[in-house]
Amino acid sequence: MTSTALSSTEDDDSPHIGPSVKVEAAGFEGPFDLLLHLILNDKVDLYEVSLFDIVDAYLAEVKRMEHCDLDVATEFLLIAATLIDLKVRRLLPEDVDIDLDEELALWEERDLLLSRLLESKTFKDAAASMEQMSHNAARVRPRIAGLEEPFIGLAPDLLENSTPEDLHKAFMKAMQPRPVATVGLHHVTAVKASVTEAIHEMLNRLPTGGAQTFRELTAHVADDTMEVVVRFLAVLELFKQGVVELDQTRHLGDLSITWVGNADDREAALSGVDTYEG
Amino acid sequence: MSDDELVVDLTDQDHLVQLSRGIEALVMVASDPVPDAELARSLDTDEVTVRSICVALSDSYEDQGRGFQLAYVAGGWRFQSHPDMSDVITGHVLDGQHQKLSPAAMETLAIIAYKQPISRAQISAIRGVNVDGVLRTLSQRGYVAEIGRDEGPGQAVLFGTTQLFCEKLGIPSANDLPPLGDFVPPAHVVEALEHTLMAEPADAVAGD
Amino acid sequence: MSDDELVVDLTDQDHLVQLSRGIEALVMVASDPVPDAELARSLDTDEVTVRSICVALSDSYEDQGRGFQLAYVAGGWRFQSHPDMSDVITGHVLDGQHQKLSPAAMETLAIIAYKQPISRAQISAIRGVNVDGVLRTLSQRGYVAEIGRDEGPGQAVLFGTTQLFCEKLGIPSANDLPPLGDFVPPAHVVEALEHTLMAEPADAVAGD
Repeated sequence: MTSTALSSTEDDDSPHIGPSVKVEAAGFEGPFDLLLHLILNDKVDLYEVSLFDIVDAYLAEVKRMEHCDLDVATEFLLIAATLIDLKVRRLLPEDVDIDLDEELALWEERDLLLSRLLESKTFKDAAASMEQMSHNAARVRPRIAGLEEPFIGLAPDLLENSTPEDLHKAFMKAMQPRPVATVGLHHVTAVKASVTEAIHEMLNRLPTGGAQTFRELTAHVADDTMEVVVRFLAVLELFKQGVVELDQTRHLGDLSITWVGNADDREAALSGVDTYEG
Repeated sequence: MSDDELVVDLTDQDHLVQLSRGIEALVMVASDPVPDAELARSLDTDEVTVRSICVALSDSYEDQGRGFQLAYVAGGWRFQSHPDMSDVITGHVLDGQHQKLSPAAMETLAIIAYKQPISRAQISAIRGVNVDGVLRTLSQRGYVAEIGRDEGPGQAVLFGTTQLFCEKLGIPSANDLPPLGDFVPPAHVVEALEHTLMAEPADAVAGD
Repeated sequence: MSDDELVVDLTDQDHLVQLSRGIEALVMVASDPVPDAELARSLDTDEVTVRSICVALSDSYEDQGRGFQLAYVAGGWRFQSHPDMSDVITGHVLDGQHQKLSPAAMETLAIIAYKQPISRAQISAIRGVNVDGVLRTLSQRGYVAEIGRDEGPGQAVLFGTTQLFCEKLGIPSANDLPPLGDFVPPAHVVEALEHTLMAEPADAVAGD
């Protein structure tokens, strides 16, 4: 077990890769860890961290991990692929014709990545707080002395009804190797339930009221990124099923959503939902 | 009923004192935290009374500057050394309890603590890595345990945190962790992440 | 000499308070009575001072009508329940609802039974958790006892099961427990058991 302190990512004797991105020599605990580190490490100039530097540093790091297991490598590579897509997209001039499906798929990937990064960061900070709590708790010792002699004799026999076989069983249990892996479904996302709910919400709002912008549809949850992301996924799902049309007149402009399905489609839309499980 | 009790409480100081002494004695000879219910049963009173006496006792030790505390940890009351005295105690009682968890183990533990019951695959999905080794360490340490099976076709083992975990954190139960919402990244971090992952050409971003 | 002390006592109240808190903390978490000399060493003071503070503390608990005492028993100081409270404790103990060997205690007992002689650190390493409390319960009950010392530099206490243990289980000796057959202990257990030079208990635990 490594003795690395939680804060180890903040001591920076590490070599520079790219102008503003640092990577430390220690191995990273997973793709989100690495990406978070690359983006958030340089806390002074957050906005100077460019996607290009991140992608390069990320790929360099992946390359260094020669002997990691296949599952881990796959996760790292999936994210690398998304990053490369994003980088390519940014290199393209604005007026190049882009297939809307591909564009949406890329956005979906990016938003999923973003939501997973946020989730990862949330638990990282929760872990830091738990670390502090356990540090504080370690400053006290519980009393363990137990019963005084005169009372011990009174106590019922703790081994009453125990048999040698019980002991044997307890021993085997104590020796048991702890549970090992059986399945490796590493792509289950934590947002599937709320996407379904978000589709419900969209189905209640879209069929009436004509074209609405995504901004309007998410105004009530605008300060909760996670909630906005799942609504975005919901819109994409409805688009995939052909019951809404999307229109965005300029990049980063408002996304306008128009209901083009009929009443029956509402039920169909729900039953056809892919939860993001694989 | 609570009216009756109130009358008893106010008029029968002696009874209260006896309950208070009984709690001190019972907790003193216990080797594990003693739940309210257990104290109430042994003292023939109710849990609300027990709890309010324990709080009062705990305050009195603190006010008197005692070197010990009465604390509610891992589902019950226990005597423990005062945190101020950690230097004195650490030199005295040496054991393996101070083993620090790796960052990976700590984060996995956080996910389990907040999302329990949770399966191995779900933890892996959140962490983006295989968590078998870490999970083994955590269950060997007794911080997490199997607490059930998923009802789905795979019948995946579901994990949760243990009493020992609560003890290590000095909290009554896993529900007493600070709300996860406290740790949702602040706006500037979210913005930084969004900004960096923005797929638009740099010009377009600047023009926004 | 006592004149000098008196001067110190009166001029350095803060120091006295800290010593007093230190004694409370140390005695509270100790599993056996703590001798004056040990308290004096831990607190960097002398035995006379320790003794006078202990007497003062003991008086203060009595004056406040606490349900516990600080008593000098078997060569050392310990907290214990107040004799007035013996009925409450007796009732609690006889009630017995909570008096059952926990699964953790059962596993620890089984490890000792099958692997004796074995040190505290080795048991901790196998169980992956600190076993002080459990071991305390088991020896109080007379199921296990010290049966020797490790020859290594740490001279760790080695535990084994007792005659009483065999009686309770209805077997002539611990050798008559159900055989383990061709059971091969897992690697971490072998490692823990091979690690006999237990000067540093923490090392053993770190092996997992």
